[in-house]
Amino acid sequence: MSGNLFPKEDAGIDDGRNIDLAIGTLSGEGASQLAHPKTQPRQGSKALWSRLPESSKADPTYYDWPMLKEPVWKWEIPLYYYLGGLAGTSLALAAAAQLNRSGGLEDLIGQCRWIGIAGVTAGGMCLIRDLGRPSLFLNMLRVFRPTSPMNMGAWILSGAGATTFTALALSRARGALGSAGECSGYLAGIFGMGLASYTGVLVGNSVIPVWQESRKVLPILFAASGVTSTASMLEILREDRPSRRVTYIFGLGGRIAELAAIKAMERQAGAVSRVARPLKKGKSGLIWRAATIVTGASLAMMLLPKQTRRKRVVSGILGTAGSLMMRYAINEAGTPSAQDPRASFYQQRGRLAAKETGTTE
Amino acid sequence: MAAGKGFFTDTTICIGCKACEVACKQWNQLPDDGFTFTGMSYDNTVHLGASTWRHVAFIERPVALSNQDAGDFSWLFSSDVCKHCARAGCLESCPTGAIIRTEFDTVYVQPDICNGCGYCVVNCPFGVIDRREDDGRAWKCTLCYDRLKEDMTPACAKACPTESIQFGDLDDLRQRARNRIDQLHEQGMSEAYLYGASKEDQPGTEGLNAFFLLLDKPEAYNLPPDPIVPTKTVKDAWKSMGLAVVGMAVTAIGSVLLAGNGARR
Amino acid sequence: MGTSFGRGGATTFPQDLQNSDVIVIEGSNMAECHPVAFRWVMKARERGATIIHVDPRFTRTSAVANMHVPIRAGSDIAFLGGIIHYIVENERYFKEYVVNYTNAPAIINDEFRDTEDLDGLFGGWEKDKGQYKTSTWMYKGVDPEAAAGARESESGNKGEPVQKNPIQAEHTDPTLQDPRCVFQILKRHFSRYTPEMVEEACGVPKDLLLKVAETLCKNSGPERTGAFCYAVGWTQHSAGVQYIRTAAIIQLLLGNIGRPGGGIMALRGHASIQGSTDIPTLYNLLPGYLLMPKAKHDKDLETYLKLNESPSGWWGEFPKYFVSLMKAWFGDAATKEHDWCYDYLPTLTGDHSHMNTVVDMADGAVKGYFVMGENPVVGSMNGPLQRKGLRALDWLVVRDFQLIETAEFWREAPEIERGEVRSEDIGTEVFFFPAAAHTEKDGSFTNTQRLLQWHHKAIEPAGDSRSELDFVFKLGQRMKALYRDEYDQPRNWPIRDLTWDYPTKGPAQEPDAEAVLFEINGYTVSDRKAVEGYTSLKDDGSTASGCWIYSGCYRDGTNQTARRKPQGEQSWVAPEWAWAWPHNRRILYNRASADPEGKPWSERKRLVWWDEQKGEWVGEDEPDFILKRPPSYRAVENARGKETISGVDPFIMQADGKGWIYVASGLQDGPLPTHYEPQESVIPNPLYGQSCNPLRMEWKREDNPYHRPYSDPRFPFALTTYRLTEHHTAGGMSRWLSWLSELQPEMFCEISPELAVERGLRNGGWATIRTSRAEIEARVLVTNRLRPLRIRGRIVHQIGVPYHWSSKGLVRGDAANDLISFVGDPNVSIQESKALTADIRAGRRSKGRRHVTSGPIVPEIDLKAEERDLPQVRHKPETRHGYKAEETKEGNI
Amino acid sequence: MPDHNESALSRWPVLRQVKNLDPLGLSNSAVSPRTESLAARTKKVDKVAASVCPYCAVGCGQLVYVKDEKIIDIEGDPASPISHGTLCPKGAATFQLVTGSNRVTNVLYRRPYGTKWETIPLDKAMDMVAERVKKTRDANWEGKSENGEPLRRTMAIAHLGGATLDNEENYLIKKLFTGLGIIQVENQARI
Repeated sequence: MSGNLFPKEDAGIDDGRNIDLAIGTLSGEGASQLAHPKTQPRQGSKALWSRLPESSKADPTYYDWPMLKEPVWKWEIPLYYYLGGLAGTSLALAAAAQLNRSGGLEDLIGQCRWIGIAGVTAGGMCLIRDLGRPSLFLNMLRVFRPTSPMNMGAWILSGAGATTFTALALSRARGALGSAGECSGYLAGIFGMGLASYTGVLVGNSVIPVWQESRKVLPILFAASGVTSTASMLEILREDRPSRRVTYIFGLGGRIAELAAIKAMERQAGAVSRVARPLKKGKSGLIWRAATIVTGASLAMMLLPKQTRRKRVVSGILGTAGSLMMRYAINEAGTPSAQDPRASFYQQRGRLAAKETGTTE
Repeated sequence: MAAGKGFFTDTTICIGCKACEVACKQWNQLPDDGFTFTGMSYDNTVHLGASTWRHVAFIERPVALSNQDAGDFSWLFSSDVCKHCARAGCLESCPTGAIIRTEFDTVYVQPDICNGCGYCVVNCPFGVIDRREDDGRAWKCTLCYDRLKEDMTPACAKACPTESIQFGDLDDLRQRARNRIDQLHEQGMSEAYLYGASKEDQPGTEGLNAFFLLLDKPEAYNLPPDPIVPTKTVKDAWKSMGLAVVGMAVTAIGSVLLAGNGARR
Repeated sequence: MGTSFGRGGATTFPQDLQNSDVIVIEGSNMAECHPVAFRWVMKARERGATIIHVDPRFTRTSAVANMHVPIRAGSDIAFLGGIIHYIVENERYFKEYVVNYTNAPAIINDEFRDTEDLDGLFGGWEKDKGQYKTSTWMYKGVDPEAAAGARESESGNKGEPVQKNPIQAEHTDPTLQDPRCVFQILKRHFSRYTPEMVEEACGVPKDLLLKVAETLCKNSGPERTGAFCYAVGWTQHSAGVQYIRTAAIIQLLLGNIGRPGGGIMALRGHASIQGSTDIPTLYNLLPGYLLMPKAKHDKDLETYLKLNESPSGWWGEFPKYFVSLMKAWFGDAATKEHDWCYDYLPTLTGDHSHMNTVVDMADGAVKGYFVMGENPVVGSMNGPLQRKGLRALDWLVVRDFQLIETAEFWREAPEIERGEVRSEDIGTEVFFFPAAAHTEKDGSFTNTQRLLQWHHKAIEPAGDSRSELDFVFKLGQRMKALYRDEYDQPRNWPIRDLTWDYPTKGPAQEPDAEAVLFEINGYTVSDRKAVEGYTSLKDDGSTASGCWIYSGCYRDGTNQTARRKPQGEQSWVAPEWAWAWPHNRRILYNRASADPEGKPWSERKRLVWWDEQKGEWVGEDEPDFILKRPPSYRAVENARGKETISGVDPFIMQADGKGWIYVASGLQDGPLPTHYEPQESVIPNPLYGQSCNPLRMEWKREDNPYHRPYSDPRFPFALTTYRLTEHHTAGGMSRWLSWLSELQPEMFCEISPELAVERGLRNGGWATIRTSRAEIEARVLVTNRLRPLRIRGRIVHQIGVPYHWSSKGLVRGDAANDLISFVGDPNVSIQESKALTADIRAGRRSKGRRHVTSGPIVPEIDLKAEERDLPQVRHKPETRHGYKAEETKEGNI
Repeated sequence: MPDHNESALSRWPVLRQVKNLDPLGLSNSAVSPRTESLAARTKKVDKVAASVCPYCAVGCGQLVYVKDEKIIDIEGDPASPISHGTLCPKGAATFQLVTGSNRVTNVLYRRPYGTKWETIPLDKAMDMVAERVKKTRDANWEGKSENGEPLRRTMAIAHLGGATLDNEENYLIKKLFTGLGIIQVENQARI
């Protein structure tokens, strides 16, 4: 077409409605929905169905089209899971270290709080970045809605941020202020534990089959991974003896727990094999397996006889990588899981059958 | 609070004309969803989404309908819409309060509040609500909240030429639906059943404000056979979280104490 | 419809379908093309009625019907003939109705020869002329010469005089036993339409036919009624009118006309297509189905009136309507002395219908062309030939909303894309005028049920957009101004005297549409008061009326078409909603809803009945009868005009007041419907030696090549075209709308899985469809909704192609009508686009070749090897450039 | 109903949750002022024009809502006995048909052998068309046939269109063109 000359150029932004505003008015509920000329809606890559378009009698789907919507979350969200886990666990460790006044852990406490505040800030930025309307991020604190793990998370994140900031600000203070700082530190620890584990609830509180089926393990996995993350970070950052010992025990526990949780999750999600498919196949399956291996390797590094700085750093890097990859894999697994209608159908049919036969999960 | 309002979509009298889709787009002034030929019978919009709030499914099947003399074949149509669940996953998961329950017992997304976190998207067991990427916010059927406020019928139900989409007070609709089922069963259409008409029918959502009369398995219509609102099962996760927190605390304190003791030793 | 019952309009209205006990939808995909009218079918189904859909494809209509009958496209007469066979053989007809209200008892001329006798031809075939001499078809005892061609309300009369004489049977046999009576002739005529034969011809299993026939019979009689719905699936055939006739015969036999839940519902595709026939933008008619004068016969007013006025029946009023029309058009100039300006009217010399115009255009005889609100390049057959015609014009005026394909034929077309034609070489001057939408003008549409509904202007048209009313009005003003100095020449007198003084209003000084409607309604000349209805019209020049059948639409000086009393506040007939012609009657011939004594046939099916006390007809609908004529009235000797209508003659527009099972006069191709194959068919006619309609209109031209009449090895499949709910005809009102375009975004074709395997086609992939006219590409939709039919032991595959797309708009695709040749029905010159042959291959088209510009698409085969059947030589429909079939090889490329 | 003058803070849903005893925040505490004042746009209009669907011949009733001389909505007319307020997809899209930005609103002219459109004023275009009609008519007038039969016509001008037009428009077309001696007047009924 040689130039769309005559349909008026001024009237012609192609917004999917194509209304000449001199003749008609756009004021409906969806009129403010922005639609740019060439962007297709999400899942707009409508796949061409190349088989006979006929539904099967025994195992029907709707042209294999996803029954659910894919998660919208991109890399910022798994990164936030990691950062939240790291920050939260660090705050928890800092609070725990506060208990051991004679352990020479002041530096560790400080560092943990700095990791905490950095993680909370960076994590928060990730969250905002991922929003469709970042300028409205404050709306997260508009209501207090306990049914929404994300809303709870927003309060937890804010709480963790506020208390950590206070604790850091008052870390050198004495007297009442010092106690307040101390107090804030403990509170930050509590918020931190929430921060490190609520994301598991957040992910489990969804209809994506692989996430929903794993909801019992996810908080534990995320908490364990948080422990691994913090330990790994400290392994990389710190060399002082007291820290090393704390980190070692903490890291060992975290890694063992994480690996156990990974296995538990595979089992749980695998109750209906179709549901667990994203953990086995495809990009998410690959990352998931890689995460397991890397975390395992990091554990192995720790168990090697002579612990050197280099080994610790390697173990820390592996632990961090494993933790990041695990979260990335889980986020990534949401997409194929949502895309596969049979995952939901089989999951739910299994549930119905179980209900019928009286066996509970 | 006014009486609960909803839709009863009787797919046995749907003729697949898509008037509901267009009437919805017209009233709400939504953009198109892309011009893509899908090869999926006569369905080229495929699913509900941010810009498609009514969607007609076309199901060709190698099975005859019991009231029809047309060989081993039938073609089903069904106009899908947001179900406005009694327990709504999107509503309960919405962190901003953008999603609310209205005085008509419907679920409404306030476009001035939504910040596009995308959490509702993974909390809808029907895959209804979606975020439009170029807009950034989540959108779905409002059950014409603006029209309900003026005591008007929602655009889709008003347009529906055969009254396959019926709008009204929920109690009344449910009664109508039950009568219809009885009538169809009497006529020998044993395959007809109600989907989501009550809490008993669908405990996972505690019943739908927009429910359906279907002729095949829900899966054939791309509907879940046993949807559960995540918040109904999330207790498990909160419990685990408690466990995790305890475990974490024990590990942290343990590490600190063990390390401290070790250091002194 | 006109020939069977007297008026060319649907006999009923959609709301009445809810009263039906059985509804047969055939030749229409009603749920898809008329969803809101289909609402009433669904209501009937909910009340327990049986819905039967007869269609080559399993469509959205079939999906909700109780029965789907897959049929080979183009074999409907054979199928319906099978039903007639069943009704007659099993004596299932509604005897009292048939004897009293139809011409079944009439005795026919002894010389009449049926297709039974002549293997597919009726008696009177004139080989040299290629047409019938219809005199032998006449009623016995009626002078065949004097009645040698009754008034036909449709077009295509090939030149026989059209005198209207008493076409009333002189002899009848109420026992229906006389071998020469219509009933026995009918019985004989359809004797070969046995279930076995139907199976062979239509591919419909015997049992299914019997089931349909039995369902129909079961649901007729005094207590029950059934309705037929059809659309262009019937009319767009080379025997289109006879398709409808076959259904009319069934409905008359079953006593389903004029009764609630009965009738024949014509479903039309455009907002005012009925209106554009009533007030015709058709060459052969004047408003109100008055005929245009014919050069050869209507030499002067006297002859014209004589040939048109019927001594019996309603057409006896003809002069009143004609004189009133002339008064409306030429005002004071129309006086008795000047023969009411009769000699201002141009005359016809043959068929001047659309297809002939286009052919003349391609041959350079037409210089200027107005196209208003249509897109013939996409919507008419053989698009390449249409474009060839446009290229040969001096000037073209297109009025539409946006630049449709017809407006841009010089810029965007397959032959331009292929480089075969260059814009620089096209000499046509093109004017594009933006049209005002219906929301931007006042006016009335006449819908499919003959209902005139007024739409009010909501806003002023933007920019230069104007209504057609404004355009034509101002063009008329300019013409008057341009000719002012040449009024001395008689040929300019019509322009001088044309009444053209409509009041104007609004910022654009647009003419007042109500003033035009007022003129259509008619008024008394002396005081310019609106007349009450057509019964008030006079032949003495004291009244004027632009369209007599619409007279009454401005009764009492108020716009009746704008009445909008809500449906909840009146009866289901809703007589106070808008205004229906004639005389606000909703169900035509509703006198037939009562028995001969004037009592309802049954309580359940009552509509109009005789009220002895009031001495008039009463009921839920406006009686379509002379209000105060009792059932007992019989015409006296020498009665004339409407005095001949007896109390038991429900079909008042027919000369004999009866429903015509047998059309003694008025049709070109036979008094009874006969199954002929389409111009291009997959099989030879299984019923007769004569394969195609011998009177079909052919254009044998280089630029309009035909396939073999049957079994053309190059084109082994049957093809049918159709519409979808989501688009509107040629797409001018849908392809530019995103909300509709997204629903059906691309041109596709539908084929069965079996054909897909045979030709290696994949669902969603591409296919090239080919005829000798063009090759187009389309996406493939493989579906069991299209079933291969088993016909005469072989498998016949059908290809379904919607025709909405073309090269412009938001969604595009090849135009299906490019595939189709010019062939027409002999009675009304409507194109045949619902059944032809084609080939289909996997993959995209090479480059969209069109025969007109690219030369032969497939290797020519020697068509002489299998000569087309009758007619072998005949004069083609006469135009000014009348040519013979065999002499038009010069049709240049 | 909370009054609209309350402060931003008192509109903070968390505080309203406390006030409304709405611990889960699922009922109306989270309602925004926009939502509270939401109303159907057809509530306040300048004019509602009764109309008829322009697509097929079923003739469904439509209501055209006008505000500030612009169309804001078109939907089915519940009063219509034919359609009871319903519409098919095409009818439901009428708003987009009549307000679409694809509509051309000026007269376009393509000169012979030209390769592009030009815009010209409406009046000038009308004059040009009228001149061409006259010229073509005069040059191609047929008074009598070879056999001396009266013809009184021109075969060089033809018309197509009418099925989508109003009766009044068809009437004027038929009247004017018959007056001019143009007989080839046709419409979609034949197609």
